[in-house]
Amino acid sequence: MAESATPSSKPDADHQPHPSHSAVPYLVVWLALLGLTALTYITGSMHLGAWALPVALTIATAKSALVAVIFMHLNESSGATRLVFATALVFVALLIFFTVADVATRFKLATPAGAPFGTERSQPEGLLENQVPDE
Amino acid sequence: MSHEADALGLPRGILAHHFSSLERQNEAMRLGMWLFLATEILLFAGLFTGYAVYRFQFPLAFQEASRHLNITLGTLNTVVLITSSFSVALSIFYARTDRPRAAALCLVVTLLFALAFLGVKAVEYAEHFHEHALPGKYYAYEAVKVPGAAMFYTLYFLMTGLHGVHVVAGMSVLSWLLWRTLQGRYSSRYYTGLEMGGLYWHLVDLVWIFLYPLLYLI
Amino acid sequence: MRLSETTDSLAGAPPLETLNYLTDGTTVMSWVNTRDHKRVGVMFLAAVLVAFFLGGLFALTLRMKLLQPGPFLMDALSYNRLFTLHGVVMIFLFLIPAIPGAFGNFMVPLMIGARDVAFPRLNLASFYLYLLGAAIAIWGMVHGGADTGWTFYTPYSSTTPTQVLPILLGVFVLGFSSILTGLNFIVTVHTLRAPGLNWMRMPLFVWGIYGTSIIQVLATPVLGITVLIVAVERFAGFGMFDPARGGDPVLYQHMFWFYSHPAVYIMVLPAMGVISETVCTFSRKNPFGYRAIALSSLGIAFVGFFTWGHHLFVAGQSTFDAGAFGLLSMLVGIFTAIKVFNWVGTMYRGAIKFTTPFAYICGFLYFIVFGGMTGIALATTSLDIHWHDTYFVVAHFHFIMVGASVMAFLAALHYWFPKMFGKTYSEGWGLVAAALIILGFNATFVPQFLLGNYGMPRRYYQYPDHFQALNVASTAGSTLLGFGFLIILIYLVIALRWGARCTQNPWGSKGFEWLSASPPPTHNFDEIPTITQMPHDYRTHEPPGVIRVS
Amino acid sequence: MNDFLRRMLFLPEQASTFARDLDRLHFFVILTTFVMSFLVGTTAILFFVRFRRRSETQTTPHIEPPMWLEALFVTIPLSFFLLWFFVGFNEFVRQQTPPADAMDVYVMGKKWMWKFAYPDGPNAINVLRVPAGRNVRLLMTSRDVIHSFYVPEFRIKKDVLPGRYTDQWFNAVAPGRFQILCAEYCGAGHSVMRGEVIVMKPEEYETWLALQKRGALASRQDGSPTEIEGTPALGNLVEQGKRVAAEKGCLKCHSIDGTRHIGPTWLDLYHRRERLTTGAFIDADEAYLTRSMMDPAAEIVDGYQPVMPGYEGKLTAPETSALVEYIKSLQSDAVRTGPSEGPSYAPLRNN
Repeated sequence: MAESATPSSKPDADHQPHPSHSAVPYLVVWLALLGLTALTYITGSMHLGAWALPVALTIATAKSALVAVIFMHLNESSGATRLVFATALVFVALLIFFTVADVATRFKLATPAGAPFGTERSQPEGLLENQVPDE
Repeated sequence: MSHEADALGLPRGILAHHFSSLERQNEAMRLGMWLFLATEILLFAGLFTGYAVYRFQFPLAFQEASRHLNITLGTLNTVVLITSSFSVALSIFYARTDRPRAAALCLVVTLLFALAFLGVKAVEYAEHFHEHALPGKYYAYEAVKVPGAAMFYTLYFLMTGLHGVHVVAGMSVLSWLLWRTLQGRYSSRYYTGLEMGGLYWHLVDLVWIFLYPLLYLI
Repeated sequence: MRLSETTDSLAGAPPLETLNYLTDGTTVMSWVNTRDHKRVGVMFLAAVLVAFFLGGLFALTLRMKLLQPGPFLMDALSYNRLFTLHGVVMIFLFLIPAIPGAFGNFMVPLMIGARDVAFPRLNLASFYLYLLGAAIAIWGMVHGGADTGWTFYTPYSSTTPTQVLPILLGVFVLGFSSILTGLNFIVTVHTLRAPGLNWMRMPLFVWGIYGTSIIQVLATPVLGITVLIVAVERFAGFGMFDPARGGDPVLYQHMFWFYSHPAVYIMVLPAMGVISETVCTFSRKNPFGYRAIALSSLGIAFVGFFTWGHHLFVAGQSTFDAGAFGLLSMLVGIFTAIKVFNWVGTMYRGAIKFTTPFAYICGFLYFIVFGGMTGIALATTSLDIHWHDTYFVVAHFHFIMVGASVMAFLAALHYWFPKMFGKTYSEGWGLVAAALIILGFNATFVPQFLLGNYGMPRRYYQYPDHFQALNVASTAGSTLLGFGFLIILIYLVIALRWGARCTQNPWGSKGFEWLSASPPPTHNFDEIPTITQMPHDYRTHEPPGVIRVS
Repeated sequence: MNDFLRRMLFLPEQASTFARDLDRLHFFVILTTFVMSFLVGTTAILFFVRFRRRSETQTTPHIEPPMWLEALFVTIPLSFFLLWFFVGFNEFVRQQTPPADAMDVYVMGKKWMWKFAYPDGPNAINVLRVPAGRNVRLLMTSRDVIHSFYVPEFRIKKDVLPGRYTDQWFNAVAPGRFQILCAEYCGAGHSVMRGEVIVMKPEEYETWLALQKRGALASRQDGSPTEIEGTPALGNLVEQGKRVAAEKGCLKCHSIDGTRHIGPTWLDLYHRRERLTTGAFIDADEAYLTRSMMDPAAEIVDGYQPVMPGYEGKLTAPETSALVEYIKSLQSDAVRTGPSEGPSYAPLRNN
């Protein structure tokens, strides 16, 4: 591009604000990830019932935090990047929270047991008593 | 106009004319990439929302259908993807420390793992086709006949499918980066391109880290 | 390449009439393959204007049909397609890209003292994605069009036999264009500000665009995945929203409005930015409450994400969600209110000159207060029950979209026309057109508020007879509105071709974009200015930035 | 005052117990809106008059608003908005919570008609009869796409969703007839998907209900068609025709209850004198009915679009004659009681 470049005397170190000197953290994270995978596999096959989801999600969050912070260098990123990531997560949480909250707090007849039921494209299965009669 | 690219002995065109320094430009690239990753996160968020809603509506169907997925293959794929993520991280590390050959080797390993991931996924898909455990109107899986099971498979295919598309996209990005690495474009002075590709690949991994428990484990 | 030429020419004594971005390369390729944010901006401007006139034509045809309560002029299916196209074209092809794509691209780098946006190639790509998306959508329109409305509600959109697929695909691609634009602006603002230009000195238009960009980046992907799912549902029968398979059509609405409510702010935040700039210039006054206006842009961008559920009050959403969203919706109004009061405050003790852009500012102020407050009224849960899906919503929506966004777009077009093209337009005709538009706008949409009160649902091809009088009034108004736009088109084209050459800063503005020549040279600044003041500091006559002495 | 404002704002009459309360809030909100936009607009104009530009080189002082003023800018609108919200939400919760003593009516939306059914009572198309002064809960669902049940005079509206139920209750204050509109876009017939609520005096309603039940029982004894799949229907020609009409999709465009739809209604169609688009009049006899099935575009009844596909080759001869018989059977001198001249009811569920 520009031919009229003037030499710069800036030291090279400027371009690497955070040189990392060792691959050990990556190795540790990798091992930790494998460990956590094993853990989630074990807890997953224990059929924990109501606890299965929170446990699995907690482990997944821990794993993704490791990936984001170490592998993706969030620990050495600028504030703006961290903010971007955090904001995205906040909005994901919002989307999921309000949508599920809607489904969870609808009036109880909204989707009676036996749904899916009666639309033009599939004939009703398991109709309730007092269901709107068909022609 | 001060221009550092030549002074640093970097290939032409690395530093664009409107940036005052390479450092600034790298920061811009990194921020841009993270913003792009944020859009990817929200893209998947739509499907996760769908998952959350239908799991709430059909808890038993989801548990039942989830148990019929091949958990061994799922776990294998998790390990494969985590390892590939690790090797990408290593690749960037080697590029940063001026070891381009090691960096390239790591990328090759990553690509192989990515292929393995797709292979395993293909095996799983073939199994589903065989069992007619297919989404929506094609659902005719004998083993799970609970209302809502079809929805589980719809979500399963949409989520893994979209993720698969990202794996393929990531592979092409990484192949290109591999080529550039072999050309010796990345060194301690400039490795941003590789870093961006790496970030993308880590995101693919990140999404899978959530897909794995949600689809296979509960 | 171009850059080296200009730098070379700067080496000697600069000629009086240096090359500007318009004259620097006149081949088609120099436009098609440009990296210059200003050229991309101009191309966006041309494209969105075409879209606007197309959409306007659709709107006028619709209003003509509505003169009669019964079948008239076209059949129901054509009518349904036409309002869908009106919506899709106006929203996705005009309102969303209009101010950010055209004026944002042009002005943001100039305002922050940068030579270009952070990723010029991505910027050009964003324009081509826009064209691609538009082409796909228009292809779909020509081959039958969709009859779903721009909201694409399932299961109607997944079952209707019309050409929904290409339109969905077009919207998907347009979404990407929008994301790239937004992403570019955020990075540009973060990394390319001139020395001395800290966040609290940034022009308010840039704040507006910055807030918009956040929404574009974070909301648009959700729309992308949503239309993608509908598309998959249509051609492959996956059934994610299909009630026959236990799917929940309301889930679609949640996901759709998670984008589309913030999208309203994509359309209106840049408009607010424009008003913030112009009101200062024409009042010759520093912004009253700069900090409040700037931060309320972020506030709107943020809170705008919490309020989507107020579109679902009667859609079968739970009472809990309705309450939560109703309460949160009240907060958005506050940020707009802060802005409005501060704009009016800016005029206090100013030196106001009544020009065409100022006429649009006045229109804007009135429309945004009325449109905004009817919006809050609509978000008042129980009132929404009667108004929902009636012409009241249509009127409110158009008050914000036309009354605010288009007014601001026109203000921007007139305000920056000399900056962009170096020409002056006819002030007299400008005021005539402005008067016609403001009058016609009121005549079009005030009757629609009343129609909504009266109980006329939207998207009605035929309507009960007692709605006719108000419909006729509205159609009459829309004709005036149409004439107004036509006049603008004519005198701007004339100005472009034969208009007098203007000075560098014809308004005497202290906005930073006027620091460069009008029209600006390709590289914007010979030397990046160091900003020494807030924007619009009219205490003195000094320019707001000084050239750095190196 | 209430009535004056209502008329000024073009609000329809207040026919349910919600209407008056809602309108009161409405007036408050709209008047505030008017006052606010008027104030802002006038202030801008006043400032323009007072602070005109006097010279082209004029400078202005730098003014920053004091903190208290910004606080005022926030708190004044916020307090209004919050007031609206709390009053409005209170009313909203009332509207969303049907009282325990409400009588149920089942509503089904379908392209493009409303069907109403009373628990173990009659069912009806497009006409909902309710007693005045009694709480009525509508339990609603849709057969195809989303519709929305809207009665402007009652100030009620609720989307009718396929695949699940929504509910809406109201209490109509006095006898009268009110239009039901579909407020959620649902396709070509969206704007003509209209019905009617007939609010009856409670005692008239009871009489009507009793009559309906008796009539329903009688029609049930006529014998219903056999439901064994694959065997030809055993019912008479009329029953067969009814089935054919449903299977071939005739009823998507032709109503059987007198309402105007995409095509002419079948009710009382036989021997009706119809004006064609050509201006000529015809007698809708068996021959015309058959012709218009085979080649519909040839003779279009005035006011309708030539949208019907030809059924030549798609209907067998027995099917055609069954359809004609069915149309002939649709005469409106069936059961009709109450003050309405509205359409009669389709018979009770029989499949």
